[in-house]
Amino acid sequence: MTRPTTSEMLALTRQPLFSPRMWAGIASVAAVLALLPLCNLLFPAGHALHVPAHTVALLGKFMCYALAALALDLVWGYAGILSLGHGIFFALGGYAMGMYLTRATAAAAAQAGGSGLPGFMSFLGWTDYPWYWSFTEHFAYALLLVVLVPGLLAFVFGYFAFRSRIKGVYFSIITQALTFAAMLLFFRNETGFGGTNGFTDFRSIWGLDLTAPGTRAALFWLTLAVLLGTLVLARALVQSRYGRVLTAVRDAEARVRFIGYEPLGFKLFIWTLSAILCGIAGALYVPQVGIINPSEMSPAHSIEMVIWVATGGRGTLIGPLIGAGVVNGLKTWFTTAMPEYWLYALGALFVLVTIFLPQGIVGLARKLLNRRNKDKEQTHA
Amino acid sequence: MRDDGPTTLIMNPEHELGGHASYGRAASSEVDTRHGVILYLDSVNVVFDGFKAINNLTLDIGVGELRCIIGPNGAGKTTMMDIITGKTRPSSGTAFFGQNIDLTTLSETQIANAGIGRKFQRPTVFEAHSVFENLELAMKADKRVWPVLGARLRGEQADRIGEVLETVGLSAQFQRTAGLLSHGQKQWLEIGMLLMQEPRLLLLDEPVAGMTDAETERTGELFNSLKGKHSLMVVEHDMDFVAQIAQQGKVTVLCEGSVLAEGTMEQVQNDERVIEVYLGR
Amino acid sequence: MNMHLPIPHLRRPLLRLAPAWLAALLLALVSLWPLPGHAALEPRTLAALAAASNDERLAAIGQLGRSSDPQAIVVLQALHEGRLYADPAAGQLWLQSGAGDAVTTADGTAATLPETATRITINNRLRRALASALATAQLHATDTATRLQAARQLRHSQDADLLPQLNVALATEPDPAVKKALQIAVASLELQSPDASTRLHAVNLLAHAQEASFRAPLAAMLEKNAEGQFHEPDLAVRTAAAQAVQKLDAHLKKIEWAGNLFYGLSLGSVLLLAALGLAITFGLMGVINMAHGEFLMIGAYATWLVQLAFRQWAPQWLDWYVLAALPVAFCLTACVGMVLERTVIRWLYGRPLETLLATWGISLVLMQAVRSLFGAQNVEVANPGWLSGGVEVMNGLVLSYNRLAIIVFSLLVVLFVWLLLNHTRLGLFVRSITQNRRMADCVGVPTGRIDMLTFGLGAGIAGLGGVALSQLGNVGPDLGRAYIIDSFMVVVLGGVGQLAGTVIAAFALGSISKFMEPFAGAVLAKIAVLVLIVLFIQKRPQGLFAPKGRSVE
Amino acid sequence: QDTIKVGILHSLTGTMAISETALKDVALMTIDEINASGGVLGKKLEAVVVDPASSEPLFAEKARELLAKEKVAVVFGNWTSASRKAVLPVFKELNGLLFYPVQYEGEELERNVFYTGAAPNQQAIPAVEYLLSEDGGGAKRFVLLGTDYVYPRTTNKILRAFLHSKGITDANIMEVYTPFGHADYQTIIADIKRFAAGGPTAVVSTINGDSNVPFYKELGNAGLKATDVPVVAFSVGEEELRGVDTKPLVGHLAAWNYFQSIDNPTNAAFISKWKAYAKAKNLPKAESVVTNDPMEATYIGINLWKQAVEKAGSTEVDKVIAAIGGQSIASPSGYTVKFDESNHHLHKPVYIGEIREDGQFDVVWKTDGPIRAQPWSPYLPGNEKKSDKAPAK
Amino acid sequence: MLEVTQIDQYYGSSHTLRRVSMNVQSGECMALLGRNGVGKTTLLRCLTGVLPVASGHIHFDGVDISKLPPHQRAALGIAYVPQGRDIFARLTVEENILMGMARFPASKARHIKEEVHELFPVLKTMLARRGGDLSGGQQQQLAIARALVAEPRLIILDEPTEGIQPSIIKDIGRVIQMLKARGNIAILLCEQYFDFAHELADRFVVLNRGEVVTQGTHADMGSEEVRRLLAV
Ligand SMILES: Nc1ncnc2c1ncn2[C@@H]1O[C@H](COP(=O)(O)OP(=O)(O)OP(=O)(O)O)[C@@H](O)[C@H]1O
Ligand SMILES: Nc1ncnc2c1ncn2[C@@H]1O[C@H](COP(=O)(O)OP(=O)(O)OP(=O)(O)O)[C@@H](O)[C@H]1O
Ligand SMILES: [Mg+2]
Ligand SMILES: [Mg+2]
Repeated sequence: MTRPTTSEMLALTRQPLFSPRMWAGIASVAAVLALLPLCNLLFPAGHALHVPAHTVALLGKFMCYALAALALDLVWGYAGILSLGHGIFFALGGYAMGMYLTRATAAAAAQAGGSGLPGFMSFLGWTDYPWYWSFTEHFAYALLLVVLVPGLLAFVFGYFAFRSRIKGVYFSIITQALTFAAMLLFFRNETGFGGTNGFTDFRSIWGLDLTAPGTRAALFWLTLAVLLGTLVLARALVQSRYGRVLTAVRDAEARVRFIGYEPLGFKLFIWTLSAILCGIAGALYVPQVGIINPSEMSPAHSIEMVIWVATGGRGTLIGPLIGAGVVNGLKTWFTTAMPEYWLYALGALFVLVTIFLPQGIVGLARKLLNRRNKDKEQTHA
Repeated sequence: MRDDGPTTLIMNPEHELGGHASYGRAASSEVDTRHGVILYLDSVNVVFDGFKAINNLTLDIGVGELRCIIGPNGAGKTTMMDIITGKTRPSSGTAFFGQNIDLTTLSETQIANAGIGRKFQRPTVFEAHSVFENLELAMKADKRVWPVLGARLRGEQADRIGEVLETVGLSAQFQRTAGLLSHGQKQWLEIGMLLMQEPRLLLLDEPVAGMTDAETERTGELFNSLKGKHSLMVVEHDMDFVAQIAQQGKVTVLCEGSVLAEGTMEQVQNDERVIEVYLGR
Repeated sequence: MNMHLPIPHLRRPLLRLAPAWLAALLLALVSLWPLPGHAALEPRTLAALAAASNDERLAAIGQLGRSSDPQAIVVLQALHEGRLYADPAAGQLWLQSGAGDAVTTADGTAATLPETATRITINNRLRRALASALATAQLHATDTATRLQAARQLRHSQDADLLPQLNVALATEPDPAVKKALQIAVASLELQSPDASTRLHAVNLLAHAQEASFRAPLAAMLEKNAEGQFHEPDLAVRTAAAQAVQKLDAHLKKIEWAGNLFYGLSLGSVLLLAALGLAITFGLMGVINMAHGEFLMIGAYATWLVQLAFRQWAPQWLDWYVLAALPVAFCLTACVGMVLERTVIRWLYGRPLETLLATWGISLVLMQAVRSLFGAQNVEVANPGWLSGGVEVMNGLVLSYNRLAIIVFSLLVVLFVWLLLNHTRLGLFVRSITQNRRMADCVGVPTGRIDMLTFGLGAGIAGLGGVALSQLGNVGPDLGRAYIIDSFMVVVLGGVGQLAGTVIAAFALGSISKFMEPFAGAVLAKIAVLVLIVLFIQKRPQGLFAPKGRSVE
Repeated sequence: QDTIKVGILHSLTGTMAISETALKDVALMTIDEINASGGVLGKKLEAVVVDPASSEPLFAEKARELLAKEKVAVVFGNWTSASRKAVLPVFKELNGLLFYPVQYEGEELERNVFYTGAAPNQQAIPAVEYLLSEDGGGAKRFVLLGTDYVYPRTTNKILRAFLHSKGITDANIMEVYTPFGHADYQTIIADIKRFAAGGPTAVVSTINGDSNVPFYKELGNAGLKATDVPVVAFSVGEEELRGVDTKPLVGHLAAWNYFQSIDNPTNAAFISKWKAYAKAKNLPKAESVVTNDPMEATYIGINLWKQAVEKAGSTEVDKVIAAIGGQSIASPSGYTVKFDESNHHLHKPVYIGEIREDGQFDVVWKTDGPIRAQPWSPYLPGNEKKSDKAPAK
Repeated sequence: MLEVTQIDQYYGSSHTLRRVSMNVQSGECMALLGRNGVGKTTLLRCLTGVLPVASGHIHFDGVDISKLPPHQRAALGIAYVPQGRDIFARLTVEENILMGMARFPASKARHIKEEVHELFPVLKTMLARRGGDLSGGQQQQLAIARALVAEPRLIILDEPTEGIQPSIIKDIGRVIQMLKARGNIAILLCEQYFDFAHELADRFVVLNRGEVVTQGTHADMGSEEVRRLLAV
């Protein structure tokens, strides 16, 4: 038996974040994405290289979904915590941003003679913003809320749930209950978040006109940057020892305790991080899509997020990104191309993916790659 | 082929017991073993829906001692380990680690960090991780979230993993996924993990089940080499193995949840009651 | 211009607002052609039934109600049931018989309905007057039940003109129950009597009637008017009224409490039926079955189809279609379930989370399939006669028959499932397969077949649930989505794989919601229940009936 | 380019499909009809149907797609207020044109939107007025029952103010809300019963979609008849009643601007066209299709748009908007309805109908003629300042 | 009775069994020996049908069973005591034993034979306890009992003595002797405990790296060659 050398073993733990090929892939996709808004800005409509604005808007939205999917994959793929309620974090982040945007709109309207309150508030007969809206006119504070509100909720909820050792479907179902309850709460007008209609009709962000192509491009690039940053961070995280402890917790939580790790903290960290990322995704989503309402908290929406991850390949980081893109892309395409039959196509897709691609799309890609590599090796040999 | 055998495991001074403050946040104070005893169990009882699994069990283990525990199936040996490691709470009685650490109030994690390591009766390893990662995870270190987040494997730590890999004979498999190991290999891996933890007290539940005779013997040598520096509690049904490691040390026979007999291997082997309930004729 | 609308199944012309000229003409014509034979039914009165002004028609109805002619009731009844036609051209009224298409003139001679005749429509105000009039006319019916019905009906009448007739009826009434009802009706009118002792007598009578509707007039007596004077001048009457109100309030509290209990049980049984199938497919087999809701839906659509079939081929048995729907729904959903199991689910055992994805896909397909087949709209499932209406208990609490039936039915289904799982080997095999599929196979359990049967059973039970749900709510493609979350909550709250847990959780959730609803409102109650579930799971992380022992870690 | 693209933005899947699918079909039928009679400005209309799947963000996305990618001249669509609010910014940004066919809560007036459904004063207020009248039962107490979202809340707020103006005090008003999809009305009906014991009571229901069936079933089984406590509903029409056993509902009311049972030649033609279309296209349950108010509103909306385009001589949005005010058409409701010159709403007649056993309505009351919409309800404080002219660009 | 010819098995790309051939006759006990990880358990799993074979054939009573699913093999009378016990953890001990009779019709599988209780008296006292609660050794006894009640014609035992107290090991030895004596059961015993195997086996095969390296009769078992193959 040959004993592995120290350096061999160290090399094993200090793998590069991504393989060079992966880096190249990510970089090229990112570059293409980054160019799209430029093509939109620089080339006039009708030019061969012109990218229509709605395509940019669409991809911006997909990237927000991808970010949420990535966040979900961190907890589901690596910590085995299936959340059927991640929509709540997405929505809370979105609402935090929406509050800022709504106030900006209301303030602009006030200059034109409006009451300075959003319509739904004046309608309720309120004369001033309720306390929980304080300071939301400041962008920085809104950003803080984007991180803090989902993070805090996740922390508190997670702390009690993980402390009670709630696991598996029990956890999944209470997250579902949580988001469902929140949705009902936000449906109410009195809650002060615009009821079913939610927030819409945003005009400006940070003094910039939201409908201006330049602002849109900036938001797009910001989303792309956050997405890439998160991908790298997530990769670093799951490759670290922390990541390994996490997967150990996923596979054998009790055993982990006996070697001296307390799973509570490990789960709580990733859970809170995931919620925050999801909140950021929501915050990026709102100005680009132009609406946030309680339907984002509907259980079905959270289930859809899970499905993006599963379709792409859970526990793979790249998978959720692809899954979110593919599922939503198909949905966009189908709902126009075959508005009455698209559910069959989408439903069938989900069934087929689970049966034939247990590791999702990424799993399939890996299989194909492996086969090709093997073929190559064989031809070399 | 290895020629230095288990001796590679002899710890370098840095790993010496008590050399470091305990890492885990659990043990606020170092375990106090001034009386020379590392584990006290005093009139412990465990009842499972009316069934008395442990019945007024009193037992103590000295520092550096290797104690063999034998006893019929269902005598309560595994349950006793469950109590020591915090998996099961006793209905009554006390369990102390050293003089100062009350095990009945601590969580599994705290107990592990206080310095008690355990190998389970059925080998339980992290199946999705490689052999190497299993050992790395078990390695003695600060196991709280923030330190782990920043942790990187240092050269000497890798060396140590290499040593243990060799000791348990899994060097060639170090990159393999643990779930794919055979039963016996998993047993070895778990022993390796236990060694990585560098606990003061090792609890070993049937460590040689599923090993070949040759391997059993090697395991015996390994345990003998640990004796003195660590305290060990070994549960086994393989009498030859028990005889090999017990040597002149004490062997405790549990039966129906309490101590039936105690003494050297020779004494208990000739005890009529032990033959009656356990060894058979 | 009058258009004849081409609605094939409607033989009679669609009605419309009778223009004023039409009524005037009718009036004139009717007076020209006196109705032969029945002097008692004045043509003028009859004609007024089709008048443009509702006041005129009300007066006519009142007159007919007091008329002693038996044909008056027939006419009123026809009007009430929308079977009375008028024809401006002929100046004549026609009655369509209740059963078929036979048509008579107002005096009862057979005739044919002319094309130009239009149905006389009524509104709620007339309907109310008609009910009163019919009741008055029926005070002397030979059938005791009819008389009782009539007396009850008149309890709420405010029409003081009725007093003499009521008193006549009271004097001749032999049946004590009817008598009591009549007394109460009289008393409610006598509250307005100028005579204090009459009023006192009335108040005392009403105090025992234990009926909510008398609270308002009694309480009004205790109030002061603008000048600071009591509406009821007499002190004794006031004291009696105060006592009566108190008594009534106590009774109302009791009813409310009993009501909540019943509503809770009823909601619980609905939740139970919705969740029971899931308790098998998810609880026992470990399939996170997102298509469960669609199984419920299929069951409900099966009910609808059976109803259609009965309407088509066996209208005389229509009332029993629900019973026939049970086996049909069970088999249909079970078949769908088994097909899905064999084609999709069976590849996914041991990968529970993937089942979520696949069954979600299935649910989308099933939902859209129903939309394509039967349209996106709800379909109509009627309660059969024996499941319509309810029985009134405690003088004010109505227990509707469909809900009572569903409570009983849910318990029967639970019993059935319990027997099947605990007294056949199926249950043992199913449990063994979920615990260790490979070993179960090795000891000789035909895992494939058992899986298929069990999934079919779970689906079939969901189908039965669908039949029950169709009797309460809408039947549409989205039916399943409305119940899927609740179903999962129930199963998880009870403890996955624990039948008893599911039952208890369902009833507990039902009762908690219903006891909370009166003071929190439906929305907050729902939110509160969800939050309670979250909190409860903290206390019992494995549900109500957590599995115990070494093997669960 | 020899066709004019027209967007149809109705949910064909998801919870709203139940109501919106029929509107899509009516729109297609109307477009077919227009094409058959020569199209608009000599060009054929080409319908672009998309499915926003009952999801508001998807509504916004699809609206953008229709306007920016498909470059449609006009969009007919939306049902819920939330979805309308979601697409508004898109229509404003891209200067599109939306025809919205459903009765709604008002409090909105947008340059790019034309409302062919009723504002509250064209539906809710007349209905309550009727209930207060002797013929309507002279109700003294009111239950305002709704699903907990914006439309019911707003409508009820307006109604409460209106009732106050009629001398009905808060003690005689009970306001109850249920969550979406609520299916258990036992408690609420018991409460209504108790409340109704205090005097003549009427229920004003703004219950949404799927909850209606369980509500009416429970109502019938609890023995509350229309003669005891009439219920007037604002979102129950012929289409919804197709899914209900109507026998126990006879006498309950609905207020709309159109009923299928209204007898006039235009309506007869409309109905028969629809039936023929349903049969020809093999729509599910084609033999029993019905028409209803939003369908009629869709139908006249498309026709009015056509007229405006022809008047403007162009499909350009700005020109069409300028041309549309004052356009009128003989509608199936029996009147010639016209677009107001300034407020983007139609002048519509109001009918109150009582449910019949066959699922149709008997009209029991109606306004003398079309009435003008008040998008900003005068019963809400603060609205007096608001201009009821649609804003200019 | 059992005839294994040239079977191959792969875990992914690793070739675990290489052209393994062996046979077991009725009334004899065949010992399967080998170091850790050589593929013993894998071979047994192939025989029970848990793992598919890539090539080669398995004949049982002359019937080719290499493609049958496990429950059909069980129906033919193959019982299996797996390594790691595989007790149904949340079924009671009684139900666990009844599961052993799953291949019989329900009417034949209501009661547990007294024989089993005599052999493993502890189980009798624990019939109502959950299988998963038992101690390791008790579970092993339960697994053996479960296999015995199936009245098998071939019983496959994967390290049956693991974790069992010495006296009961002796009992199990006696049971195997008794089964052998009946003459109508074939026994395939995979065992690390050499002395135990030696005592019972009529014949043996030794596996190494998935290959049969030696085989022989009881007499050859103590040979130096065998010992070398089993040493580390
Ligand atoms: N959670 C539990 N519920 C019920 N009984 C239990 C539970 N845990 C253990 N027991 C019982 O307690 C007794 C002691 O079990 P334990 O596992 O400690 O025995 P052991 O001495 O380790 O035996 P072995 O040598 O067979 O491993 C056994 O009879 C077992 O059935
Ligand atoms: N599921 C699996 N996938 C891949 N390799 C596996 C798998 N299971 C076992 N192996 C490998 O196959 C080889 C044979 O394993 P097997 O379990 O058959 O060994 P064994 O002879 O029974 O050993 P032991 O005596 O330890 O039980 C081992 O090297 C093991 O690591
Ligand atoms: Mg043990
Ligand atoms: Mg093995």
